[in-house]
Amino acid sequence: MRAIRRRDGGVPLPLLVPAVLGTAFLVLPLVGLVVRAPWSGIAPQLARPEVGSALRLSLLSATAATAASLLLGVPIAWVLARSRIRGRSVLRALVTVPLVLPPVVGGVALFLVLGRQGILGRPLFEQLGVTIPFTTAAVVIAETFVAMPFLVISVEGALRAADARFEDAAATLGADRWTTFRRVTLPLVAPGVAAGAVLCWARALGEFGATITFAGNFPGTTQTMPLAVYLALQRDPEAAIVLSLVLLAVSLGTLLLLRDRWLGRSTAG
Amino acid sequence: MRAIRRRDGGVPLPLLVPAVLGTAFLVLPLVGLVVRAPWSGIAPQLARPEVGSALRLSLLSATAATAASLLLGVPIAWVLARSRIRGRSVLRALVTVPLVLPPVVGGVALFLVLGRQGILGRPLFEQLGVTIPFTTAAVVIAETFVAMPFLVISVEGALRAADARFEDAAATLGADRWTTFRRVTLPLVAPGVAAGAVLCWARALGEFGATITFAGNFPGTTQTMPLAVYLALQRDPEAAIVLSLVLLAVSLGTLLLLRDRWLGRSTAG
Amino acid sequence: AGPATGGTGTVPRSSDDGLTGTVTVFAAASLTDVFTTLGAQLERDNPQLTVQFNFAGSSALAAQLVQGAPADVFASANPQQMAVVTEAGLAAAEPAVFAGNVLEIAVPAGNPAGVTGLADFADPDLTLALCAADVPCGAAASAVFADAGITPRPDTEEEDVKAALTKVQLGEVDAALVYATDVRAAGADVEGIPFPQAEREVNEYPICALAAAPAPAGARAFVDLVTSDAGRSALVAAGFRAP
Amino acid sequence: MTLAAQVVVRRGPLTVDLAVRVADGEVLAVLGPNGAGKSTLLRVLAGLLPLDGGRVVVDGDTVWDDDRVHVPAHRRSLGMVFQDHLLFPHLSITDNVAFGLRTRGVRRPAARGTAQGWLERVGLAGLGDRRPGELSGGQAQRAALARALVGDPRLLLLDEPLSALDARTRLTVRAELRRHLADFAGSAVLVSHDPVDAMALADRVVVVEDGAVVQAGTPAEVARRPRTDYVARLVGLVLLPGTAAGTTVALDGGGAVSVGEPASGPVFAAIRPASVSLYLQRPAGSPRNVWPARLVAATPHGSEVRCDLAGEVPLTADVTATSFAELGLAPGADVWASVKAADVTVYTR
Amino acid sequence: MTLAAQVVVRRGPLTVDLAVRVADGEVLAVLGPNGAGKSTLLRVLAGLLPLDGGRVVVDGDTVWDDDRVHVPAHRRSLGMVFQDHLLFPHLSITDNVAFGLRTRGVRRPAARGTAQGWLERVGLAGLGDRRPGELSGGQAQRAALARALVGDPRLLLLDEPLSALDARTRLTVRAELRRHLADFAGSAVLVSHDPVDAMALADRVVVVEDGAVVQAGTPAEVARRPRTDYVARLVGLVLLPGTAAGTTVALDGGGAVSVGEPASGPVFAAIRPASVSLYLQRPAGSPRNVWPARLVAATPHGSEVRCDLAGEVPLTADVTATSFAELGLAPGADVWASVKAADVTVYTR
Ligand SMILES: Nc1ncnc2c1ncn2[C@@H]1O[C@H](COP(=O)(O)OP(=O)(O)OP(=O)(O)O)[C@@H](O)[C@H]1O
Ligand SMILES: Nc1ncnc2c1ncn2[C@@H]1O[C@H](COP(=O)(O)OP(=O)(O)OP(=O)(O)O)[C@@H](O)[C@H]1O
Ligand SMILES: [Mg+2]
Ligand SMILES: [Mg+2]
Repeated sequence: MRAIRRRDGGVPLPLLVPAVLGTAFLVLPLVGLVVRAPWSGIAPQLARPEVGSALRLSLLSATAATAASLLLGVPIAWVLARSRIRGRSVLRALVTVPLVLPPVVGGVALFLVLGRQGILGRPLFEQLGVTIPFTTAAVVIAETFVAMPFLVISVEGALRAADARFEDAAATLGADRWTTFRRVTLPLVAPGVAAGAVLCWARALGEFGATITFAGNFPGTTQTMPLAVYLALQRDPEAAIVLSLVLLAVSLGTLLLLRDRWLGRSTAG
Repeated sequence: MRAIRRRDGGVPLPLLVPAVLGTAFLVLPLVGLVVRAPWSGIAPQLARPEVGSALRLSLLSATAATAASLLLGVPIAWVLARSRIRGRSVLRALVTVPLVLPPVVGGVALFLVLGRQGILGRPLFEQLGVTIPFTTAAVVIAETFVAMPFLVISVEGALRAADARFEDAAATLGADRWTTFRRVTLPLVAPGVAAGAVLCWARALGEFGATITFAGNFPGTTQTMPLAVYLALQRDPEAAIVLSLVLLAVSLGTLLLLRDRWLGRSTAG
Repeated sequence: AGPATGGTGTVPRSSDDGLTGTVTVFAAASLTDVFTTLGAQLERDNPQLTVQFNFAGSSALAAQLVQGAPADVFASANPQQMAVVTEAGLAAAEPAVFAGNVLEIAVPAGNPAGVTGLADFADPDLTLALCAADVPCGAAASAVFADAGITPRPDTEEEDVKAALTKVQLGEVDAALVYATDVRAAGADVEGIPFPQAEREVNEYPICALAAAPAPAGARAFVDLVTSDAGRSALVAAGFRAP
Repeated sequence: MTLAAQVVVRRGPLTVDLAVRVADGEVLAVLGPNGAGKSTLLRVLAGLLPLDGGRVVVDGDTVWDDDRVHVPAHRRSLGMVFQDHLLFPHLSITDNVAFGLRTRGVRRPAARGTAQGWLERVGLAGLGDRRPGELSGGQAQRAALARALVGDPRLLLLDEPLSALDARTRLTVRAELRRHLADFAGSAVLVSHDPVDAMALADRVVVVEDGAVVQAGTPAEVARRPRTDYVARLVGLVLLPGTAAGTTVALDGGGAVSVGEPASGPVFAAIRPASVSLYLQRPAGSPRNVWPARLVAATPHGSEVRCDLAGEVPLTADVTATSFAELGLAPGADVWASVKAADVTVYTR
Repeated sequence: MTLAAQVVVRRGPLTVDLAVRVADGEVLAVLGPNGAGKSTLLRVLAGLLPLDGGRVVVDGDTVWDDDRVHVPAHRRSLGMVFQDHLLFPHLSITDNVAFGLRTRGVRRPAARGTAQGWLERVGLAGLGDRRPGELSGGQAQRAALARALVGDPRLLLLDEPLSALDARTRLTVRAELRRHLADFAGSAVLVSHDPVDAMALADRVVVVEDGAVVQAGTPAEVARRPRTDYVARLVGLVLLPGTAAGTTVALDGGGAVSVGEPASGPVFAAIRPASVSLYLQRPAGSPRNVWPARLVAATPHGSEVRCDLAGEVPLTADVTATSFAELGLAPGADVWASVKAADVTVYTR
């Protein structure tokens, strides 16, 4: 028995090596971007008013899309993981499909439903005079469509891993399934929901194809950061990199606020 | 006490309503696509040889990217959830960032590292004559870069939700941390890993921006389905819809193979 | 006012001061700089008028218009996507070609591979990017190569010009065939090599006011400005050809 | 409430097929060896496990019937202690105990107040703010008991509620539970391995083995006249089945026992280990039952030693530690065992 | 192996500060009330919980020392039964039991074979292919015990390994465990609430209360001369602290007891409940200790009734159910209690 130092981190080698490689793989390109960024030209880029409004719009719409996804997606995940409804695997496959759809086609598909000629969009326009495309609402809808499946799948995984016997215990204490869901199931799978919400938010923040198709690219109303980056790429690729770095910095800041304790149970020991 | 029917599915209303709404929101656009698709013209589209090769390449590269993500991403998730290494929240934020990066910028970032002029790519090219961009390997790399964070975050969520005391029990039985990981932790969080792999695979299958930027678009080598769809969109939007539906059908078929039992513990009761 | 409500809600009317309201222009992304300048000029001339742009790929814009997007003007980077719109009966008048664009060979600064002309695109040892045949610049490239009797050996068939150009800027391809305006916009990282066959395949940019325009007067004013001499000189300054 | 259940559940190779009946206000103890189906029965009574046959009737209404009727657990007025506690890990102990009140509409401060009262009663005052993970095993079990009792449910289902408690705490908690059950309008079903719990708390006892009821009755009846070896050992008797003719019982396993009261036909003869005496030589006294035996195991408990004997008649003897030492006994020793005929109870099988 | 540990761990408001020492081949029982720190001690000994002070020394080598040395659990040769079993839910029972062998390099068929042998020994033959979720509570506990014992670890840490077993199984598993511990070269630490387990299995006993050792010794010593109220109740005695002068002990709580053997200074007087007799009128016989008392609780167990008495001298009496009924006793009744002086044990504090 050789005595080793305590609190050595204790990451076994077969995990440490791929973890380091994987981290390098994900982080090195970012380092490349940061190194190559035209730092001298950054100030004028940031001073442009569209940048501020695009950033604000991006954060707002990604957050709204995450909220909408939580509201609609967590119940879907619950149905997939806990209900005895038939055809759950078909349902799961269907709600996963928007992940695979090229986002531009996703935008077209949204038009087919919510556009002025769309299944729901036409009566909405003709009866109420409401049009959805090309509004900020359309941005949120496009982002929700693309990002919600990430939330659904993560939360379903978390629900399946959670011990369902606590729900039995809640039932014996008089909690109906809804109360059980709110007071027991949801708190138990909170780390999984948090992970899903992070994925959903990040995906919504980076959304481009469906947004530019369904919501257009109007500064101040529908031009999110990825759209601004796209336009900058047309004009001045270095500016595009600067804008991406701004987006990165903001999302990094937000993610850093997600400290361990928000993500639930901490490390062993 | 009113007697109600058993096996009624038993989905409480506050969950059923949003679940139905959410499902409609995700599925209706697909229905729109299916309805609007030019079914008469579908046969000639499918007969084109590029479609077959693009589909094959998409499936192969998405699967390879998922395998690579599992290999590198699960260890990262373990480090985030279990190790006592400092700066874990910074690490988490950093590996999440590729989610937010506009994919085109992600492609640029990959060039900066692995391109002919890149940090690692240049020595690779100059010493060994190996170039990565414009090869199938580049497709896999681009997809892995974009999709791996989804796996990392889902698996971390699953690890945090898992009961770490089973790992204590394994330690008392002589299992070192690596054995414990393989034989206890990984099987326990299998549903979370499965969910993460689904997300990762689907995201890789739909990847467009980073692939076109870093790997280019050459039929047979680097042209995946999303690229084919995008090109078709320029020429003939209806053909693009048909191609997307082909992609959807294939991924739907694959996801349907993921029956409940693959996803681990089943429903309550 | 948002673009949609602005488009549908406020009906602009002519007054002695000039135009009022909001005119919404759907324009190809490659026109971003020139049109932004022209729009500002129109706003200066008509203080009550707001010009707002929706810049995206021409095909995306055409799809949006077909889906009933409320717009006043459509400026396409190629006649095909304009045809999508006119065939749907959305144009208010016959589209007018307001600019042209020709291909140029783009090489990284300093031309490290020593590319001299179109013939180098047949060299299998070079890393080369072309546009895919489905997009206008690719179609033009095919025509140019057919014309010159060269079989190109590209490593990648890009979806749009910018993707090809990005690779040149990063030095990842030795040469690409792109539009002259793109070479101009890319700045110092990219050098352009013009070639004679290019002039025979001029890519035309059509513009038209739309039938359902919420602000027809403003639409007309913008189209007039773009096709005016002032518009033309701004376009030429950005590297476009006069029609 | 009154409860009448006929429960048929298949569990792997075992089929649990039990009928139980609990009168209004009655406490029924369910005893039985590991894997007999006790927890399964409680889960069915709670409405958590579907029946493969039979039905559960509460106050005349069928609440669970194979595939047709099912009143879910949360619609019944239940309190349940699970064998592994299942305290909600994300709630404090107080909130765990208050949970049942909250779901029944009590406001938070009132519910927490009541919960704290219960925590005091089970000896957990001051631990209310902890999470379940921060309790010891016995503390967690008491919290689970408090959580089940709070709110006076009409049916209590207690699965070994005292097994993790230390001897002293068990006395006080058992007393608290007895006080509660005495005042309590509802009915209770208690699973336990400790016959003292059953005797102290239950009005009636049901003994379950291999999924079937093998004996039922008042605690005293069961303790006096056990009908299976398991029950006999539980209440500290040695059970010898045989056939009686007058004051002699011919044992099924061979040998015979003289008994005090005459009987006839198939009977059980029951012997208390304390009434078995051990000698090194054959005793020449009044006891009519004298057998040679070999000491196979000796377990000290308290001031006595429990001696397991093998021989024609398998017996267990309790002798004082002093005489055990004086006789110089050790496992493997050959001894003579004797029992007075008057000390052998006999009753029909 | 020999184990010497000085363990200091802060657990909320409680500081566990214990010294234990286990000789080679010795079995140490740790007794104590809920929350005393028994499980905490085992977790520290296993290397799963960091020390706030002190050290753990195994065979002369320090294996855990505050912040400096730490040999992780998997490098020691351990077998542990956790209070809540912690069987791996994704493995069959056989694979659970075989786990420790597999990690030590035994090939799968051999490991499974050995595991099946152990499952038979704990009475789980035939259940090896089930998942832990498909076992009853007692079956799961036996599987956990088999998992800890397999592979003959050098240190066994058993946290209430028999608590969920039914009375009969407990006898056989306890016997099996005793046989194993007797043959066993390593050392063992056993936590239990059942004094019989401790008496039957342990060479030495340590009693822990509130994180500190209050008594240590052989099982017989502890049983004969308990030093705290908790231990006294555990071994079934009533403990009265007082000051002796000759054959009279003036009790700290008031009153006096006559004892058989003269003593002096601070002493404990210990009385067995069975030697306390109850009367409705003041008895006029030989016993020198006669006190008026009120019956506060009566718990039947077996053929006897345990009576808790309040009065100047707090006592517990065991009377037969027959005489309890003949006296017509009920809680609240006023009685006279008497004990012969010779039945009172006295020993220095
Ligand atoms: N999910 C399951 N699938 C198959 N068999 C099961 C399952 N759960 C329990 N069993 C088996 O059913 C039988 C009854 O189990 P149950 O838990 O009711 O026993 P119990 O009487 O409570 O025992 P204990 O005293 O050990 O708690 C046991 O033999 C057990 O192995
Ligand atoms: N994680 C924790 N944080 C704070 N306090 C804890 C924690 N775990 C246990 N405790 C407290 O430490 C004390 C000792 O707990 P431990 O589990 O060692 O008791 P125990 O002697 O095993 O009791 P039992 O017989 O009930 O199992 C208890 O008072 C308990 O409430
Ligand atoms: Mg049970
Ligand atoms: Mg404990």
